[in-house]
Amino acid sequence: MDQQERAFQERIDAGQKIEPKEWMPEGYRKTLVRQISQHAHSEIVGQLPEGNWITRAPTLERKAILLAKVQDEAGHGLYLYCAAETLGISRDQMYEQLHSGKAKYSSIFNYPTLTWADIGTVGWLVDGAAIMNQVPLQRCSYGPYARAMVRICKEESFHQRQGYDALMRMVKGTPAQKAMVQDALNRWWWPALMMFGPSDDASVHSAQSMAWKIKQNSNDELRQKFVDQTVPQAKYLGLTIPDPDLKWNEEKGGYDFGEPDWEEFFNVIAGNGPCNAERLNARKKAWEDGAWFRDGLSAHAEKAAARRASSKIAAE
Amino acid sequence: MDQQERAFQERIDAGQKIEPKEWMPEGYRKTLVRQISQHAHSEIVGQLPEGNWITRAPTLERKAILLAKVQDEAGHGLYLYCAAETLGISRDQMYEQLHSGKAKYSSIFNYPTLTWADIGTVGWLVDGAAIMNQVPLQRCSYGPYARAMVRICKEESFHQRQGYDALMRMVKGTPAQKAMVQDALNRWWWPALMMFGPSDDASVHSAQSMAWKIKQNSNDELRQKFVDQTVPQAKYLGLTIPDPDLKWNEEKGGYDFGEPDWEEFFNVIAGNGPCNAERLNARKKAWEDGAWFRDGLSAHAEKAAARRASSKIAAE
Amino acid sequence: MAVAAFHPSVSQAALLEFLLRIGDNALILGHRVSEWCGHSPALEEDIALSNTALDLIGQTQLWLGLAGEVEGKGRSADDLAYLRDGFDFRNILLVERPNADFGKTLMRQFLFDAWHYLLLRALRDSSDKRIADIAEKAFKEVSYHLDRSRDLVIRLGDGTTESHRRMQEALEDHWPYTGEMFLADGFDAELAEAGVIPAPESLKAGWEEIISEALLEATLKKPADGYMHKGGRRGVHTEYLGFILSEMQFLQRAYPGATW
Amino acid sequence: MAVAAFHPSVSQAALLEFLLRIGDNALILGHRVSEWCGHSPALEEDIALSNTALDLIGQTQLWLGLAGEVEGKGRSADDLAYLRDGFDFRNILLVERPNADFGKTLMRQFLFDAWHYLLLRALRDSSDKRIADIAEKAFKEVSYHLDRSRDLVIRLGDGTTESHRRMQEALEDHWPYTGEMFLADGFDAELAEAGVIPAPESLKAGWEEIISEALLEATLKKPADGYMHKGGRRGVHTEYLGFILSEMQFLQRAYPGATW
Repeated sequence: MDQQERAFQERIDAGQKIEPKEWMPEGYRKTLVRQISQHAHSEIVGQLPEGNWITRAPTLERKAILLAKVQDEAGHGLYLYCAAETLGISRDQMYEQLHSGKAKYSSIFNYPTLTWADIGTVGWLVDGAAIMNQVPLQRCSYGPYARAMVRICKEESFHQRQGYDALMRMVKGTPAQKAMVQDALNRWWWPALMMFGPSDDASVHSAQSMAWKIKQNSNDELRQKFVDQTVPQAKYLGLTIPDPDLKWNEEKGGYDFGEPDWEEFFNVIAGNGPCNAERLNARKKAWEDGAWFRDGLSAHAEKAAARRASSKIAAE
Repeated sequence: MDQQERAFQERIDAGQKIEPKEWMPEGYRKTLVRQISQHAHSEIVGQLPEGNWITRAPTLERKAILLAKVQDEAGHGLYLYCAAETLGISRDQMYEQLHSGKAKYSSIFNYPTLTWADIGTVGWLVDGAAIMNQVPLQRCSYGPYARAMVRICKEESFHQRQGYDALMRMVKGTPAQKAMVQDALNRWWWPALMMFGPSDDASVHSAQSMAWKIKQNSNDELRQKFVDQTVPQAKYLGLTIPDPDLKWNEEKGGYDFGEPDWEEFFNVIAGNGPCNAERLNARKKAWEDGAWFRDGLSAHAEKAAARRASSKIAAE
Repeated sequence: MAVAAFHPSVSQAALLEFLLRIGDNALILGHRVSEWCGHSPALEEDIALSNTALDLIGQTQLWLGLAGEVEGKGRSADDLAYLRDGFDFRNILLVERPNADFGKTLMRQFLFDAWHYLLLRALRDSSDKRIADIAEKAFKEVSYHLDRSRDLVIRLGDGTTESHRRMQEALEDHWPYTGEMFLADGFDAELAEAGVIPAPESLKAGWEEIISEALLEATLKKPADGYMHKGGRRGVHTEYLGFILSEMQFLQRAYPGATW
Repeated sequence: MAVAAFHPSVSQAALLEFLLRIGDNALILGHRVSEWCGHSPALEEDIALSNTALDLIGQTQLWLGLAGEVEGKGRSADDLAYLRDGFDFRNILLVERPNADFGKTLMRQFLFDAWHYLLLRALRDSSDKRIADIAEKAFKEVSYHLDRSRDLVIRLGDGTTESHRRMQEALEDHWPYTGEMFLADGFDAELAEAGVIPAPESLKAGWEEIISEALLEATLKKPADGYMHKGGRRGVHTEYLGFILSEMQFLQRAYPGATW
């Protein structure tokens, strides 16, 4: 480690924030670009499974809540792309990486939303797991990312509560509604646990990211925390977690639980999830179909600038 | 009138059929091409308003009946295009005339099918009016057209009965269903009366077509016949014809009835009906999107023919 | 539920009809706009469209809520949105037209916003305070919608050859559906007379001015006067509405009486 | 209604499950095919597609009718078609995939027909006579469907460069949805054991033969073995099914109890 790197690491160890124009190791920059852009892409792709139910939301109030949520997610995408841009990559470059398959997004969005209960469940479990991942990122060493996270976490907590509230209403409703919620939990439970990534032994980038304070907790730690938080919530809803191995472990003060199907996890990452093709194609189609729109706006901006310039000259 | 024309007219007067390869006046040929192709186009475009409800038919039985009906209509289109082709125009040429707006189709198909009751009503009134127009055409002087009509009329009568039957079921059902039928009648009654065309005074081609036995009855005669047949059917269904001027005229042994809104009629013909753009665009899109398919089949046929030819040479 | 009080000098039927018309416009346009969620050409547009849809759904809740009160049969805004069939909807045809490309969506929005803006501006002075209050809130939202859709129409009209072509085509496609905004029937006349609403035709000059100015700046050609479609305001719709409703109403229809 | 007699040596649950699976396949594919009505690339295709859809809907009536009998709760074929929500549908995912272009529609049909043909051929010898009778009728129809879809796949595969490209892409798109045809669970095992149905995996070799021969003639390249999607047979569908049902079931849901 050279002196510059050592000084950088000391600043991080001292809890200082790194800001855009400051020197940083290339690996730090690359790791952040990868992580922030993946996070941004997840917000954007994440609009699709929830957007799938906007036109079918069961009441005007639920429709409004869902619209506001999806709008927030697009907003999160915007902050995050901006944060990534401070590291010297453009939004268009990031899109290109998404569309070419080079950049990933969270695999959870490759699962389908099949009933209205899925919308509540996504809020409860998926936003819940996301918050668990993201709360420590508010203390991330990279300033713009940490600050974006503060705002995002606040909104995500709100979304999670709304999701839980929607499910609460349903489980207190008809038996068909309650069955719908249990079915949603059965389908989303394991994918939600997999959102924390494979066990730390299997995770590639963890150690360095921890040292750089880009990552602050291990995958298994966060997963355990999520299970411990979520199981009582499920009980309160009167639902059964679809895991026969789940039981309270007095000694560790947390739940023991079964192993997710990592083969499925790697399959979904490899492009074989239920909706990988649909999600990516939807984004690519939106981008390609919108080219004329973006080109039109650019052309107008150029014309307007030229007009301003020539009227300025004329006025002189 | 030259001798050939006189001989031609004498054959028609004697009730003989004219067949494809026989001599005929150019005007006779043109009139027939226009009429038969317009009739064929009507069958094809006519698939759209009914097809609009296939995926929403209320029972499996009704769905099957509607599918069979729409299939029959495509079949009628096929006979009629074949009949027109005997007059020296190709199907592709006729399509081109349809797509460019040069050839017309029955204006009735520019009205929307808004409820399931519209499907029954189209069967009852639209097929009913079509039959009234078409029955005399079974005796048309041009053989291929007359023979196509025999088959078509038989199927249309069947469709009309099925439409009436569907409405009968609905008026015997809930008040909401009966209201739906009355609403459909309110919207379709006048367009159905307009299917016979403007009053004969206003009709351009009538006299010559009558002499050539391409047309056998006046528009007003057929419209009167249709009203006289349909009013009792409406009464039997417990429906009200939306015409305050409708009343029985003992003296003429038929109903007096109000004047259709001919301004609307000419507007719809001019392209301003509720669905003109949708119908024509749907057909054009089907044709354009299907170009690769038709080209693929042609290319394969050529390859197959070439292979047969070369294997024949090899065998010699 | 007791029959709610309504404006003393107008008939309940006229008031109900008006509230359904304005509420259904917001509901159906909100539905169409929300179909874009996640599929628009730019992230900023995804955000703006969700926002527009959200405003329109919020307005729907207010207008249809008041409609239910005026009707006095205990029907909620949700009942009216989810449990009526197409022939009972009173929106104009323009708002149910398909999104098609983004240019058509924007043009539909602009043509509607300009009218909606003028209508709400006038409704702030309605002699019916409940209407004036809703209009006050909605007017602020819709002023912003209009700023946005007008701005985009101008920029795309005066953008590339391709964006100009698409916007001109969109304008011509939607134009025959704008006449319905200014039609009046007996209900309108009655309400206008009592100062509850502006006379529909009174908004036309202002609308034409907003449109003409924007089109000029957008280098787009205003279509010639011609045939205008109508029907939505009396429940005779296009074939599109039935499909919108089958989707929108699925849960309420499939699980009758459930609360969500 | 009395509980209908069912095959003495198999469970009612297994039999019902099988009947829903085969009936729902016919219903949902019939729905998809019928969406083409009036929109296909040639008049002959309009006729053929209506005919295929009609056959499939007819088969649905028979299979779901028998399912209702076996269930013994008085539910008709219409009740089963129109009043179940998505999670109770048992069709394979392949049949609910969107029509997309005509090439994808044809390829989906061919991949399905080849399997459907073999399944029905075997079901003609079912130890349950009611099933054998329906299969006998359906087999004739489906033999014709297969002749047609195979023929078109061959001609378009070996047509122009463009038609070849489209058919190859269609093949690759649908391929990961073919594995579900040959999956077996406890129900299948039980019914196969009793000779009611063929073991699903027993149809695979025959299917591969039909497919491979046709692809060879079509100059199309069979995709490599890879990941296969599943879920439909146990009620876990794609996002498409919900939209199909909201449209299909609208009238029965909106007018409960009405007869049509």
